[in-house]
Amino acid sequence: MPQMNMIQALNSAMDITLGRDPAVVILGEDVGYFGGVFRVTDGLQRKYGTHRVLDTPIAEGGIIAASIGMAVNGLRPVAEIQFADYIYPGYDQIVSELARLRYRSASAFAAPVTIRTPCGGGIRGGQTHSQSPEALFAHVCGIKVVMPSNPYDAKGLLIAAIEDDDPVLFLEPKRLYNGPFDGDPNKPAVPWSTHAKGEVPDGHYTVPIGKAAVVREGREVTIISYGTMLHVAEAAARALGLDAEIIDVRSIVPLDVETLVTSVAKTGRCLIAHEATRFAGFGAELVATIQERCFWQLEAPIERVGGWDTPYPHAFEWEYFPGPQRVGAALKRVMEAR
Amino acid sequence: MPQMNMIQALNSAMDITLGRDPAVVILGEDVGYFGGVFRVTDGLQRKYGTHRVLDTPIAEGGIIAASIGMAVNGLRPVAEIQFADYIYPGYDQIVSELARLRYRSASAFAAPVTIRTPCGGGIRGGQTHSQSPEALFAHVCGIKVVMPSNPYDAKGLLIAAIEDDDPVLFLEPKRLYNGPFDGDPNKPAVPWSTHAKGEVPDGHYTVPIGKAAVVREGREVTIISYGTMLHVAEAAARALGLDAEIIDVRSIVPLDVETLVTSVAKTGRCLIAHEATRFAGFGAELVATIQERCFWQLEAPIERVGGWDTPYPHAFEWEYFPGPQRVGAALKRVMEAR
Amino acid sequence: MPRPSRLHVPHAPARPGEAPDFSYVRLSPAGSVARPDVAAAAVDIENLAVELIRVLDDDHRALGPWNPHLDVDVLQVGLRHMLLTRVYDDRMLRTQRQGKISFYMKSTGEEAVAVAAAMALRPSDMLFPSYRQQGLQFVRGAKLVDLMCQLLSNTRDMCKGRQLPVMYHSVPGRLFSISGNLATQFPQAVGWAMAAAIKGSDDLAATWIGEGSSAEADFHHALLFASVYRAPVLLNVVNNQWAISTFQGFAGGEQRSFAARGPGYGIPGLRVDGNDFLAVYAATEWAAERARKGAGATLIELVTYRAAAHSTSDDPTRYRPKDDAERWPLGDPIERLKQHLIALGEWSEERHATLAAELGELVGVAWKEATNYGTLTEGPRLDRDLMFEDVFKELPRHLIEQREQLRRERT
Amino acid sequence: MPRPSRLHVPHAPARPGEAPDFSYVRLSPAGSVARPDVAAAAVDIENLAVELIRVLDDDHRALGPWNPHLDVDVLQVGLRHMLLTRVYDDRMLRTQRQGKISFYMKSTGEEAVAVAAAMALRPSDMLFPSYRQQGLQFVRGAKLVDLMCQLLSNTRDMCKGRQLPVMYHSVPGRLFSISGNLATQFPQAVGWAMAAAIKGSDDLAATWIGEGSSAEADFHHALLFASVYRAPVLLNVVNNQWAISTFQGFAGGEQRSFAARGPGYGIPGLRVDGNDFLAVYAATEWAAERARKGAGATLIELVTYRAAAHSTSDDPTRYRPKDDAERWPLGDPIERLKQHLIALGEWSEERHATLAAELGELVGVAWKEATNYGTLTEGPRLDRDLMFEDVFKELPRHLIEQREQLRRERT
Ligand SMILES: Cc1ncc(C[n+]2csc(CCOP(=O)(O)OP(=O)(O)O)c2C)c(N)n1
Ligand SMILES: Cc1ncc(C[n+]2csc(CCOP(=O)(O)OP(=O)(O)O)c2C)c(N)n1
Ligand SMILES: [Mg+2]
Ligand SMILES: [Mg+2]
Repeated sequence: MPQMNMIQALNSAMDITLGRDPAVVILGEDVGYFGGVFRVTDGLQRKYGTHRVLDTPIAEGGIIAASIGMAVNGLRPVAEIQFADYIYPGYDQIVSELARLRYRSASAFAAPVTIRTPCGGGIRGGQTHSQSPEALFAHVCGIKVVMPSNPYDAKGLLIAAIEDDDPVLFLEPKRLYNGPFDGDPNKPAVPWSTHAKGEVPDGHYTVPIGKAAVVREGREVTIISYGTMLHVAEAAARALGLDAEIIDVRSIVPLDVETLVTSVAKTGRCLIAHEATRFAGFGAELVATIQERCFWQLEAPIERVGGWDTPYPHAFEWEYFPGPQRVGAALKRVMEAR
Repeated sequence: MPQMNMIQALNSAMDITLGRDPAVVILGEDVGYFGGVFRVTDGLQRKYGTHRVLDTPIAEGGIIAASIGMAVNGLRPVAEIQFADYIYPGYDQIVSELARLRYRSASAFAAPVTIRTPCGGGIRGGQTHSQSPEALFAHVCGIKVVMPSNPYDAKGLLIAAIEDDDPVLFLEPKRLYNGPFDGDPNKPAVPWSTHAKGEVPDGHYTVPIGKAAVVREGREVTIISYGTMLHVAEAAARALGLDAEIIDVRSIVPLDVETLVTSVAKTGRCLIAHEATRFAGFGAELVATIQERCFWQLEAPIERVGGWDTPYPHAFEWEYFPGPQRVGAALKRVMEAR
Repeated sequence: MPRPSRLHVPHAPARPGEAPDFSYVRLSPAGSVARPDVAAAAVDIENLAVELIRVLDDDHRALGPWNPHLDVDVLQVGLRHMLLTRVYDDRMLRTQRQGKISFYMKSTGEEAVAVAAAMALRPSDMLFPSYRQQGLQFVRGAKLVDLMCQLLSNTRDMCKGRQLPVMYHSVPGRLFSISGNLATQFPQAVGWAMAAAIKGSDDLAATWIGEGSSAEADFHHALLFASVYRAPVLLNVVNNQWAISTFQGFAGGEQRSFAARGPGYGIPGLRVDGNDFLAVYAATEWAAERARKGAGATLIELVTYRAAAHSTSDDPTRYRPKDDAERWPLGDPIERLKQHLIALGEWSEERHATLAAELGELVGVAWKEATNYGTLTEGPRLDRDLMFEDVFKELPRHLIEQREQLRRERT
Repeated sequence: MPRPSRLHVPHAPARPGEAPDFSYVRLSPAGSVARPDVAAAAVDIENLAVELIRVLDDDHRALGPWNPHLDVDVLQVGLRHMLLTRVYDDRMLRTQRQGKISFYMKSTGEEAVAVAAAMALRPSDMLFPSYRQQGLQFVRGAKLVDLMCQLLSNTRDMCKGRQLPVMYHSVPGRLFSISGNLATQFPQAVGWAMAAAIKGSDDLAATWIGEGSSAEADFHHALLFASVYRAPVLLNVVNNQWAISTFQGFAGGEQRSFAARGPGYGIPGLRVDGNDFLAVYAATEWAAERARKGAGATLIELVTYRAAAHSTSDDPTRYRPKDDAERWPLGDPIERLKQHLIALGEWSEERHATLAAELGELVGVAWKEATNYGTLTEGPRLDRDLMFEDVFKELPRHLIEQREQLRRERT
């Protein structure tokens, strides 16, 4: 099977959907001639032309609004927002329009728009190139939210998102574009070619939205995470020699509650890790859901690890990032509590 | 002491701050000549002139941005967003600018802006005049978020917000403007004059931001709520004859964790109620925080009651609204669980 | 001592108790404005954003190059649609006052803006209205009963109870779902038009926004995207002078016309007498032809007056003179078309009265039928399970669970 | 078979491998544009948004009514600031390449835009820049070491490590904190100016935005609020032809100039040769006088060219001809002012070389000092506790707890 990094996998997903369905169009800032600042749309304009892979004005609100209108007219726009930190000028069109159009019109109209955007830190991007805003969309009814943690899922989920008749926010953990990351910035970079999920079929396949993945089975503790933090948590558990069950949420909305609950009911202990700011982050929803459904099986308080409740500071990237130490300490707490 | 409804109390807070501090200015759509669609700024332009109580263009993003600039130039703007549902065009300026200006400039610049906006349902406003978006701001670092549940707190918190050197989002549960509400729309309306907290001093006073209020002491269960739902939950507990400890969160950010935790540690049972959509709502953060700190004292899963995970539908207002039945059923569950 | 404020604050020309003052409205004589070729460069026709395109003069004659020379039966259809709009509005307001519906918004005085435009377009063109163009619905063949069921949020409500009254839509009528969030439809219409162009179709999109709402970001995005991609779209600003209590000066109308925003983006701006059926028709026709030729978008300002309250929640006597509407210099659109037809010898006061009675009857019958399907307070109600549908195309598990929970709650 | 797309898609005039093509840039001869009274009505001076205000001609003479007639020493100060900007930019780029700082953005070719404008304003005027006007910092007296410490996020960083490099600010210099979010400063500057007017002060605000960023909603809000309240503000659009890889046609520059957006809001638009120190100075002076007179805002488009990469993360040879910058018809701002001074007999190549060496020395010494306070990789580091400060004015309890947790983590 071909080896792909996440950028190539995403590119392949768009290439395939552009090729199969003339309704698919790509649009966004610098996505056309240049192929995107992270090169995710590289070569697509050359292959599919300037009318299907469109450069746009720098107006995220306009990009989302135009995408909605295009979708209502039968296209399947895939809009790129250059950084998740810059999605807020489009927030109104997403929250008030994209997410609610089907509902308010009783399915007379719908807008199958996919919004791709790189998120997360770890690349020295400072407070405006590092955010993980999933919680700000998870609370909004009517838009699906996914985040892959590896090239295989990235391609399969992106194809699923583009083919989905509901709008999907597709968050790409940019720290993982070129390789998995265990949370230690001092180690040499590891490429996806060394990782099983770096094997990605050339052709069409989907990874279903709404299903979490049990990445590793285990009996002692359930670790629930997604995106970059999945790898960090995995490494932390390994370092502590824990027999952890590790779950990649993948789909934030809809959430695969059953997979999470089955696991925690089994292990009795649970740690939740995400990179976003902790307070009112998506981890809170995960904790709340699990304590509601697994209260009697829980042997220790659910631990929640996240970024601090501050913006993501340029100079303190690794102090902010919930790295192996923060995760490890929380894992110890959850294992020791009794 | 004078009787005031919440509208009068808010009006009085602005009147007093306008009178005391020439830096205070009011701005927003229809707030000037007309006095606001809910009449909250009634009479203020007549008293303080068109240059301190300003009508604005219909551009929430522009209103927030202009307020930031004014604040940087030494004013204390109090911006009204006509409905919380219409705050999203200003979301970027709030999230990316207002909330982070002090941080990014290491306090060289700051913008003490207060944003007032009516929220919540129960007035047949449908999906675009009923939202409770507190969770979408609670996750954002650098802006305080408060919601009063009565005229006394409304005035005291609004004065505190305007005098605060940090930005504050001030959410006004519009269903409570004219009177407390126990969740039963079929009962005759009750005016604030019948409620102890309808007694409001004429002059200057503050209610501190960051402090929850124990509205009723009790031993059997802790009910944590805010805004309209505080009254609904109170009524539901009364109907069940429970000796409930009832806490009005009031300040969502910063959150008075100590008051909440002290209570739950005592009662061992907890119900959380808000009107907003449940999934990834602020209730999740409350659950997560309490289970972390009170795990060993909890005798039952924390119950969480909210609006459904749908937009707020016009025809099903009372089926959507988390009324006494939904709260009552949850209260029974939390009391019976063992 | 603080120096006095140097801020400029616009003010309304007249407030309650004062005499109406419309001296600020720049008029042009009917027939006086040249009609350029539809392919003219935007820079060469900037005068159209300043002058006022008018066809009907004070003697009810149709004059000048913008006269669309419509057949009499077209004029009569237009009059009928406008009158139906007014009758419907008046009647629905009454039902709201009687507590049968929760809310209503009239378009009184602005009927030509919607009716003439829709008649000048093709049925395959897609319309993205705001909440004040109910005339579009009638031209596009909406059934009165269907509209009323929406107002009633009843068992036949096209929106299944989700939307406030007047937030209609129609798939066969190609009328996009109306949003309670101002201005959002403006750039969406541009996106729709971009897609039409990408597909190589001849269809265009038309959209309407209030002058107050043009202050929103969406207005700028719409003009910009329309300009960059030369999208086949008609961008209509309905300048009815008021945004609830706020005078149009606060939306930037004090310095320049709203049409004048277009040329800055390379888009022609037409300033049109919005109460002149023929002028609205002609301007729309011109812009549609331009768009279909591939010459891109047109910004059309319809100068009109919101003769009624903003909505049933509003009382305009609190912020403007009581008799403001009557003094509006551009008159009433229905009266003006009626008089034109009478002047042509193709209409009479009697026929008008008969038509009004007939339409009143139609509306009354439809209302009776509609209320059979339930009202806010009585009769059959929508199945509350519907609340959980259409959040997503398929019901996800958490909403199935919540539906079950609600069922338990109410039994 | 699907019909071919009718969408118009702008394209860059030349891509890698093609010859540079600047035929699209509309030029006016130096000295040819009339200079109206500062109180002129916006509608009467719309030509200024089409023509190009230029003072320096190809023979390095200063011509025409916009010549600000500056004293030689003012010109020499301007030259020095511009040269310092360039020397600083070049040197800081190198430090980034050496891994000493994480990121950098040069303003090469655009030095006049910032330096001339800042010199034409009063020290009490408030500036709201984007990330590409470092020249403002020098005019406003910033110390090299302070700027460098910001780039290094070191122990003397004015931003306490929170911001990416180049996101400076200065309270005494009245330079607002630069935001990584494009365009947001534009309407904030208008708010600041509104407050100045409310306070009755003579101060004004000036703000800068890239032509690409002018597509954002904030641009519209700024123009609208400035128009409605006649705020004393200078709204500068720096049209350097590129937004990363995207040609200005995608920001709407294909149809009209960016200056042309102003008149639609009743705001004068000036299109100015941004590489002509004298023209930028004169236009700024005109607009400032206008604002102080109470006549409101001016939109100024500075026509220039981004001669270097967008940032250290960018490689422009992937999307434009290698020699594009050299062929830019408006030349280089430093070279042009230098030649003008030489033509006046007030400067020489030798003096220029000496100045360049002197500035290089200054920058080198400052860099040495700055690195003593720490670099990204070495030396003293900021106290990590600082991460929790300034989220709020006072540290709330949850941040105190998190600070403690971090302390435990790292011990
Ligand atoms: C984003 C947003 N902001 C505010 C409102 C509240 N609102 C509803 S209608 C209205 C006035 C609109 O005026 P205008 O655009 O002139 O339209 P008109 O009512 O005159 O037809 C306002 C402020 C809203 N619905 N949406
Ligand atoms: C809201 C927002 N969207 C996107 C970006 C990413 N971005 C940074 S610079 C840039 C290009 C800006 O171009 P322009 O405004 O022309 O300024 P220039 O770089 O040419 O000075 C983009 C797209 C951003 N920083 N903020
Ligand atoms: Mg209006
Ligand atoms: Mg640029």
